[in-house]
Amino acid sequence: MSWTWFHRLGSPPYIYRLAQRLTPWFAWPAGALIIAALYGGLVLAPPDYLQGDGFRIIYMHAPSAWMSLMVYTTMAVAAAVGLIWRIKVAHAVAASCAPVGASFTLAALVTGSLWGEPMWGTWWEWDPRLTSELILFFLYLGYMGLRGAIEDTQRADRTSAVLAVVGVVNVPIIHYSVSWWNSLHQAPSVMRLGKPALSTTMLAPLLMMLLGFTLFFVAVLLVRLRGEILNRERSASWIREALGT
Amino acid sequence: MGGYAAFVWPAYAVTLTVAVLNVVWARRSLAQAVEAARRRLAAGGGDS
Amino acid sequence: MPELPNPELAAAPTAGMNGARAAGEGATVLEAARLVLQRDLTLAFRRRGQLVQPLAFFAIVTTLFPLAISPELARLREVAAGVLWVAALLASLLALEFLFRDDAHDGTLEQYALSGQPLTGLMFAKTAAHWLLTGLPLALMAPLAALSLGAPSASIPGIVASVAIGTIALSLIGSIGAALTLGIRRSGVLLALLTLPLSLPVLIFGARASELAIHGAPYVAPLELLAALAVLGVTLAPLAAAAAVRVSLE
Amino acid sequence: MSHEGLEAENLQLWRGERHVLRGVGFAVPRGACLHVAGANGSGKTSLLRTACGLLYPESGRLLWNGRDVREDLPAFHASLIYIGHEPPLKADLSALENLRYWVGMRRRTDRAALESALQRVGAAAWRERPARTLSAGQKRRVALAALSLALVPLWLLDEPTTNLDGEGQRLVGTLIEEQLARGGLVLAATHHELPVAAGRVRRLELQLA
Repeated sequence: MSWTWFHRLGSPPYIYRLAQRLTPWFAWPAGALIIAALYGGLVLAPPDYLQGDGFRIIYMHAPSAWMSLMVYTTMAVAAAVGLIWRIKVAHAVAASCAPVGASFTLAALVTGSLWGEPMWGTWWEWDPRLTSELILFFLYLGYMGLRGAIEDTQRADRTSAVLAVVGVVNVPIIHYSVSWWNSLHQAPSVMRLGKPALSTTMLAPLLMMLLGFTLFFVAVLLVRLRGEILNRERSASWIREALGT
Repeated sequence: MGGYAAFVWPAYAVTLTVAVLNVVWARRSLAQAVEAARRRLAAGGGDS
Repeated sequence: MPELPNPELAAAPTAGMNGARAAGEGATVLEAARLVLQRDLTLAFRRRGQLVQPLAFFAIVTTLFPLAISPELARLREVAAGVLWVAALLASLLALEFLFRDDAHDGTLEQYALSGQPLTGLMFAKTAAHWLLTGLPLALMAPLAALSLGAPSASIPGIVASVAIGTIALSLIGSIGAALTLGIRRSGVLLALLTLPLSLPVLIFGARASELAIHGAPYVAPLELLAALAVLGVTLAPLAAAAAVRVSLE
Repeated sequence: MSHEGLEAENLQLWRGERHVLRGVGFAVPRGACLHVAGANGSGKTSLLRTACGLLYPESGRLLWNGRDVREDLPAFHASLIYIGHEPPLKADLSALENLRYWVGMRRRTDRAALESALQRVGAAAWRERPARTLSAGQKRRVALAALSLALVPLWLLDEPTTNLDGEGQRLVGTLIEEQLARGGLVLAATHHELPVAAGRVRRLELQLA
């Protein structure tokens, strides 16, 4: 099997230019969707019959939590591709993912806590989903810590790629074990951080927000990707061309 | 916000701040990479 | 075939010229893995001090809890399983730093990678040695710690089994972390940051099995989950460790 | 049509920001020795580590008997032995034990073979001593014993004569010549002269980056 074919597919100059061209196509729809969803979520959607206006936190919490997992998965897939076929661009994608994912994981934790206080009467509940989210945050921290500890970019790429793949295999196991553990210790009176029964006017903004955040992630990824590609590129001729100097 | 303002607004503020920061960080990291690449070119490092 | 380095007698290299290993000539993976295991055990017994350290650490940590909480055995019994497992987790983490460090330093890892043997098999052997030297002694020491924390003597088999099986999984997960942090100076904290989140399921199932054993309840279910983790680790962890070691040699 | 031997084409290697190998190529047929020369820091060690498949070049190819070594790395590794600056010896093991574990990973050996190899490199007297107590030259000699026992076609030697006395250096020369005589290949990186008859040696001069 010839791996030069993949190399052409992962050709840095091509991807660099493509990323540059595609960014606005993701950024503008993302912005429009998020603003529309904010309006829908904060104004149009009626208060929940049980949680009142408190349920509106879902429009921030759920997309953040979705981002945390989706970004990690993207990162692990990119890392695996980079590891197996030695494609620099794939490593650049993985490297671009981590800070985005980590920051949204943190947002999911904070919004979960802000949601928990009025619903559970406590800032932190060892709810399985919040606990898994916390572990995911630690996985991100470990990934970024490992990258930061290795100076050589190529070695950092390949070492952290192994970790990302190991991590993604572990995420479902961790989630399962935490749910299992929680089901043993769950006090029956505590209300689960739940999906309220969502009507269409409530659901539509949520779906728009999820899509908006996803497009937003792609846009941010494309911008970061260009930087990461430049950092990995040694050939002067196309850098000169890409920078227009 | 029916008594939930103290929780809803911070949640929105935190998440949207994270989103905005991501844009800022991404642009900054790209700018830094471009700067570093320019410096490499000027130093004559790299070749075709 | 005599193996004298004498050129007249050495017809073997010509046979091996094309990379093919003639039967009775090259060592099999199993033979190579056995040598790795044997070498690590021999080395450990020549440096007994390093062997004892994690065990002493385990003993000290389990002693801290009665002092910090209360000497009442009834209260200690409530937290015994958790204390035991957190201490075991930290003790096995402590031993990880030695797993590849010397081999990386003196060039042994390089020879492993260039031996023509699958590195995955050799990593498995190294991890097995690590478990025999830390996990197994910890499992044998766990009853002492458990008894001092108020666990009934009937709970001993469950506790030993859970620690023995759990530390297999911990050694395997740890081998990945140790391989990933090769070549990083002052890697101790990073190693913990990488390894502990991945060890969480082991902690959960292990502590649960011990807890059930202490309460005299059937503990087979979490033990089976623990065994499943160990099996999964056996199949996947050496692969990841081998990949990480190869990267560290680049 | 495949060529017997080791061939490298246009190897480009970067270490961090340093461009270490700039289009290095060579061809070593069976029975030939390549002397990789060059000043400190010119990439001799990097070239050897690339040639044995530890380092991945940015571009370029490495062919063993006409086939890209990446196609079957374990088979390639099974047919080579690499000895770096420091022989990979465990301080707490004796010379004999070290040799047994080192060579035993690759092929079956027995005590007699190990002992006669150690005898040949002049290690008989101190073969039971832990490597910790050996001098740098004595450790090198243990590595030479491993070399003679490995029975592989390709030798990659980094500074093989360092720390050796005159007799030890001649021994290196004899071992290399024996290897060449039975159709083996040797890549040796050193800034000294190789103690081998000049006619058998090709020279590759690496320039300082």
